[in-house]
Amino acid sequence: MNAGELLIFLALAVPLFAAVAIYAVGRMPDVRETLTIVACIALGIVTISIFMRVGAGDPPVWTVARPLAGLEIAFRLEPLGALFALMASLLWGVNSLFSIGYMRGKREAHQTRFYMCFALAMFAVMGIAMAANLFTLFVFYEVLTFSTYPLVTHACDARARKAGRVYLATLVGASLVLFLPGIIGVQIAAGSTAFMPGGLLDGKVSEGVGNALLLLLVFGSAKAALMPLHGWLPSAMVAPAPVSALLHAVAVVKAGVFVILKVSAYIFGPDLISALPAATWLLWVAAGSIIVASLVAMTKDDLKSRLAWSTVGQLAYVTSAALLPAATGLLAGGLHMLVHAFAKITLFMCAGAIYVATGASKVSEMRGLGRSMPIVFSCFLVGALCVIGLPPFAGMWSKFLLLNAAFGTKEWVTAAAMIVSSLLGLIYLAPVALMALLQPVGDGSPRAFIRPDGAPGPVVAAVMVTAAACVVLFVLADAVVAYLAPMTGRVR
Amino acid sequence: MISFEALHAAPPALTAHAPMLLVVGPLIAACAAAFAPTSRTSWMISVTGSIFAAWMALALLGEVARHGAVDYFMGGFAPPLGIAFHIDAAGVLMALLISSAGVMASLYSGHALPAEVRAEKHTLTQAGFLLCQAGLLGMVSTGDAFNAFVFLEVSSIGTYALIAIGEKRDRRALPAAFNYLIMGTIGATFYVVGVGFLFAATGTLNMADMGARLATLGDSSVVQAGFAFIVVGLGIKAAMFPLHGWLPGAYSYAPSLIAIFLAATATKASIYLMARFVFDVFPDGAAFGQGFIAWVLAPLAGTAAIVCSIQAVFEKEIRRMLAFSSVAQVGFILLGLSLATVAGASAGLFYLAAHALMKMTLFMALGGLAISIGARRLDELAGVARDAPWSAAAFAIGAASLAGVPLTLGFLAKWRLVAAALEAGQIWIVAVLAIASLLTLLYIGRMIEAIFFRPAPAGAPRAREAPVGVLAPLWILAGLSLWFGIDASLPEQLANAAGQALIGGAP
Amino acid sequence: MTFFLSHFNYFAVAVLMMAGLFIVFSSGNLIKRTIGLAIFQTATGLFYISLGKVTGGTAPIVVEPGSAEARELASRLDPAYLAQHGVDGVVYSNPLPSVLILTAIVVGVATLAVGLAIAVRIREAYGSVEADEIEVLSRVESTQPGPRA
Amino acid sequence: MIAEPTFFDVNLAIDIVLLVMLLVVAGAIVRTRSLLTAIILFGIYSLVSAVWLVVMDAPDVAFTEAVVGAGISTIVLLGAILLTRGEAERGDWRRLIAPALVCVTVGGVLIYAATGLPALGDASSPVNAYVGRAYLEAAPNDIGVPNTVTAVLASYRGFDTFGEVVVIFAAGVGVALMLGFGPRASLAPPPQVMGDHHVVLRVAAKLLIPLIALYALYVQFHGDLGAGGGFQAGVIMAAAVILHALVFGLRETMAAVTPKVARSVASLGVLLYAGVGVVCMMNGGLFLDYDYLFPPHIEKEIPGWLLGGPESAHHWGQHFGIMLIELGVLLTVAATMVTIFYGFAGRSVDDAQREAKR
Repeated sequence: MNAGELLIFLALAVPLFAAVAIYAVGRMPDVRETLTIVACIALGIVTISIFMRVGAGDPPVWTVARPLAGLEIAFRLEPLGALFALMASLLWGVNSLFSIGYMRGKREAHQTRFYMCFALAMFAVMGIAMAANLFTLFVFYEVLTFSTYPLVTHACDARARKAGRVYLATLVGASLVLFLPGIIGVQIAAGSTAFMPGGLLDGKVSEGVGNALLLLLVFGSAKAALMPLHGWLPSAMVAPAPVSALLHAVAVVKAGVFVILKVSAYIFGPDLISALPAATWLLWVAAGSIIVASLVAMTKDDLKSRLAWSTVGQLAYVTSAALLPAATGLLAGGLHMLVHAFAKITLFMCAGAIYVATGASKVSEMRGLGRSMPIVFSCFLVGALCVIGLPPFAGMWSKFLLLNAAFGTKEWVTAAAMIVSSLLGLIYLAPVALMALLQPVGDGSPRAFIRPDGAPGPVVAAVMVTAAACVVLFVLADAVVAYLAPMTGRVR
Repeated sequence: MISFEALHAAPPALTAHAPMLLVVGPLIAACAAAFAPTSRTSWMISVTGSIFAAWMALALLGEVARHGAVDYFMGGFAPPLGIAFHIDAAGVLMALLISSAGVMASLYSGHALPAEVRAEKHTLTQAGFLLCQAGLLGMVSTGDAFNAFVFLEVSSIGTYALIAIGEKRDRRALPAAFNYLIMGTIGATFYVVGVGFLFAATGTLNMADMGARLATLGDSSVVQAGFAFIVVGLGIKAAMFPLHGWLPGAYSYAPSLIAIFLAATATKASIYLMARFVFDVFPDGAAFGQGFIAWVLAPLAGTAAIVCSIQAVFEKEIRRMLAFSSVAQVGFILLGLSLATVAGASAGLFYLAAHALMKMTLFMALGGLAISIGARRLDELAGVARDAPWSAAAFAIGAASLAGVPLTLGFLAKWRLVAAALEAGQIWIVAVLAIASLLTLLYIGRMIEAIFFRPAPAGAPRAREAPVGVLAPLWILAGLSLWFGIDASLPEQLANAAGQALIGGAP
Repeated sequence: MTFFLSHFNYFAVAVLMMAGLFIVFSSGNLIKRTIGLAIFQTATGLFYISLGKVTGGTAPIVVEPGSAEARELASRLDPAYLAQHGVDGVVYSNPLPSVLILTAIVVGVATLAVGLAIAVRIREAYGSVEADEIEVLSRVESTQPGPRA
Repeated sequence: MIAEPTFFDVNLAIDIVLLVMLLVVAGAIVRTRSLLTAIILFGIYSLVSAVWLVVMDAPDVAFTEAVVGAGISTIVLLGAILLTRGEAERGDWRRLIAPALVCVTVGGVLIYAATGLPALGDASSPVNAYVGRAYLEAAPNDIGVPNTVTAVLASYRGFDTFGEVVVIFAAGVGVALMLGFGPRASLAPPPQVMGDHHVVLRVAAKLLIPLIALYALYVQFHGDLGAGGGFQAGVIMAAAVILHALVFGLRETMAAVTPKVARSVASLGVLLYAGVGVVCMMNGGLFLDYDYLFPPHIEKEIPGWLLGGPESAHHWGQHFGIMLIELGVLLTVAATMVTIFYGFAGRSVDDAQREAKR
């Protein structure tokens, strides 16, 4: 086992081992939580070294098994995957910090199962990020679905079970009925499912087959919540806040758009995507998704629900980026995936912090609350502006690149949808923080904390870290784009 | 790649007679078991007989890999005068499957039988089990159409009574067995009538000879009727939708030893025999046969896959759920075979083997879980995973494989089916498979939820973990499901050669 | 008419099979169903035997060539027919269907015995051999747990 | 055009008359609701078809049909209705529609196919001109027994017959599993009765039973030459035991031939059959290739008179092999029939209730 293989092994083994160990020490909360943090740090170190190696042009590769001829369990890193792995492992750390505060603050039940499933989900995310072919990716994609199911149904009540059923039915259903046949179709058309820079299918399929496969694979990746397969996401809001933060920022939805980016870049390749009419159809669907989601978000009073609908729209941005007939779209999509992850996790953790401190979950209950929780609401504002795409936050760059690509390829529908949705975002996201911070409530007394000392320390710390990242990424955006450049298949 | 050519499992003197010993070995063991003084002795005879058959099947595997199909002339008379055994790569696959299922089931029976069958009946139960096994092995190895009927009856007559002795635990076993007897006998008689028509048209009973003569004779009303009767007759035995009515009862109320063995093998042997008639005996390219496959067999198989999966979803008794699932899975296998391509046939046979493995695991695990608390309905199994974690874990593995979870054999089997269907351009089959797989997930989900995630109701009887004698074969099966899920080269190679033999005619 | 007469055996066999099947499917009484099954199986035997009949043939028990019996048999037949279809100067009916049907009859009686044995046990367990009553009585079972080991 | 032999028409007339009788009997079975009537009609059906089989030049089958259909089947059926109920319930006519449709469909396919079959008695049909004729030509030289049916049954297709014996054995196992165990009220010592009304029967039976057994042996060994063989002989042998049980009581018979012995003899018959095959195999032949039954050095030592003169020396293996396997058939069939009879005869309604309570 060489160094590259070892790194891949560790990236998978650390969270898996953490899951087992968390189960084993489940009766000792302190040990359990220490273990989680240690695992986060270890995984962070591993993903950073992977990230460095990929940047240095020496990507780790590992072929594990070959169940059938032409079907391999194999891993190979490329820039997008390395970035995804790094992002996920870092946010896992932040989210764990937040979870510890939140779960203890709310005295939730089944905490061991919660942490264990979190670790398992990370294991799956690592597998998805590093997969060398669609088959391996599919395997971990399913692991991710099943490992997050107990998180969605954490509350164990009827509403949670219903949400869980919708969650499983949509995700598993789409992956079996659409994604898997798509994968098998790729296997038959190309004799392999490996990710190839420049596109595996490029020049190997007719237009009809290419259209069919693109539709199957994009809709099959239902974790990306492209309409009409978005229903699971808002209903999964019954989960505790850390779960929402993980699902809607780090693991599940990002895995979905990651898959679409990978498929677009490495299975079809920019050239084939430009040639396929299905890509244009999907762009229209995505544009519709963006607008509808933004409009629905405006009508939601529940803060988490509003954020969820906003996520549906933002994911459609990345999907559009992946399908634009220009290689630069892929880079913009990668950057937006990263930026939105940091921004949205900030927003969700803020929502969680507000809930754990005051029990308020509706936007209308939060007027003037910012006076008592200035840090949390400031961070919320940072996240909101980042999502909307205003400077000096990283969201500006990704939206700029996206619009640039859309205009450059004369995809006016996409461009228009993005502009309109940003304006709508200004209406439904920014005022939440602004009203809480600026305007005192009628009788002047903000809602009392249900906890004596407000939000727990780890929760606030976590929120601050990610909010800061939104600013830092504003500076680093160019470096990220340069790092991702090889995925377009063009020689650097 | 594994080299089967180098496999010399038995000394040449035995290998030369392996096709016959494969069948006669268990038969002799059956007689010996009927003689046996104690239950223990008969169990040991049963295990020995099954292992002997498996050994002979292994010897044949090497032989077929080296020389192609093996022929054995009973009584030294060459066909068409004599009865010949004809075992090609597909036959070897079936023989290996049936005999190894026999080994597992007989190992399991050592501990399970006393709980389910009265002690004085043990020796005869083992004898009946060996007869059933020998009959199935004979069915897949013989090259003579009428001889196949005789072995069909050997296996069936043993089976009827074995199902009926499930009455000790559930008296519904009796009507179920009677119903199976009626339907099975009608099926077998239809088969004889069909063979009679082909005999009338060709004058021979040897299947290869029949095929050769039919190829020159062409189509006629006699041949068409023969085809119809054979397919319907074997379709009843194979539980082909809508002729499957007997199966849920037969599988649900039989003693678990029998349910395990039948679920793994009984319908499979009939499917294989039917496939041999459809592909080897009936003339290639006959419009009648092709139309039948495309417009009757495949749609019925697809309907079975969906309708019976739905029935399984709404069923309350857990063994009936598994039984309905078996009918649906027969639909999967037939869908693969109905593609009539080499890829389709090998995918179908691959699925057949995979399904045998996972259904055995499930029925065996259920035997371990349900017997100690006398559970029939799914809700009575709530929370048994806490009391019997090892059996429950094996059940979960079998269930995962049945549902087609990646990294299990079941996933690869489904993968190959879908790939074969796409290759043949049959998109609707892909759609049917996808929908049926979803339904499978639903009922598997119900089982797993009940066993693992639902708390046991207060005051419910506590399950006991199965003894080691049950857990050992159970975990061998579960382990194989996992191992083949990661490296399926062994079953794949067998299935590829078998599909080639079934469709291509060569080796 | 000639065609009808020369195929009468097959038509009769078809009707007998239908009668047997009809008893099996229409009767609710288990004993009667086994009788129907036996008729169905026997009819199959008649079908095979009809196939093996040879005009002017004798039972397939070899007659010593040249013996008085052989000459007597030969004298009844047209010499050209005899030369074409005879074996050593005698026309025999086909032995093969007889062999097959001997086996089938044995299988039939075996099935009958096992079927009736099960029917007797059903009567003992349910107090009835009528399919409808058994079905009603069986519904009780699905609502109660089985015996524990 | 083949000359139609003159007596054919007579034969055809008998054939048609018998078939019409069969149809009538079958129709009566369909209509009757009394199970006893149905069983008796079924016995008649078997006897008529046995006669028909003789007309069709199949005396072996006719013999078997007579002993099985009219004999054993009837006994078993009667035994079964004694333990159940004698009358079938009247069904609703609407429930006959679906079965009728199924039967009409099946019948339609059968008749459609029948129109394509060769005429009855066609000597050049594939069935009669190909393998069937080949047996007639090859058997005298290969096997050397006059009854070609026996030659095919025991040698060419000896493996089928082996399977058939196994089927019978399996039926014995099945019936024993169902009915063979548990206490029997009928096996308790008989109550003291005043006088013996059956003395004539007993004396007659004592005379008849050895005669029946002797006749069974005759049928057994005559099988090579004419109609008969192990199967028919086995059933007749079983009839001797059954007669003993009917006259002297089941308890006496079971003491003489215990159920365990009967089951063991049944499996012994199968073992004997298989053993012959294995011996052939060990001597260098294939399974059941009787030519290899005697190794050459032993074959030389066999005195000629034992198996018929030196001119048939090359058939000794076949002769002896057929004899042995027919013996195996006899043992299994007789013992299994006795086992089946014990199963049905040994029960009473009391036993049933006791069994249900266990």
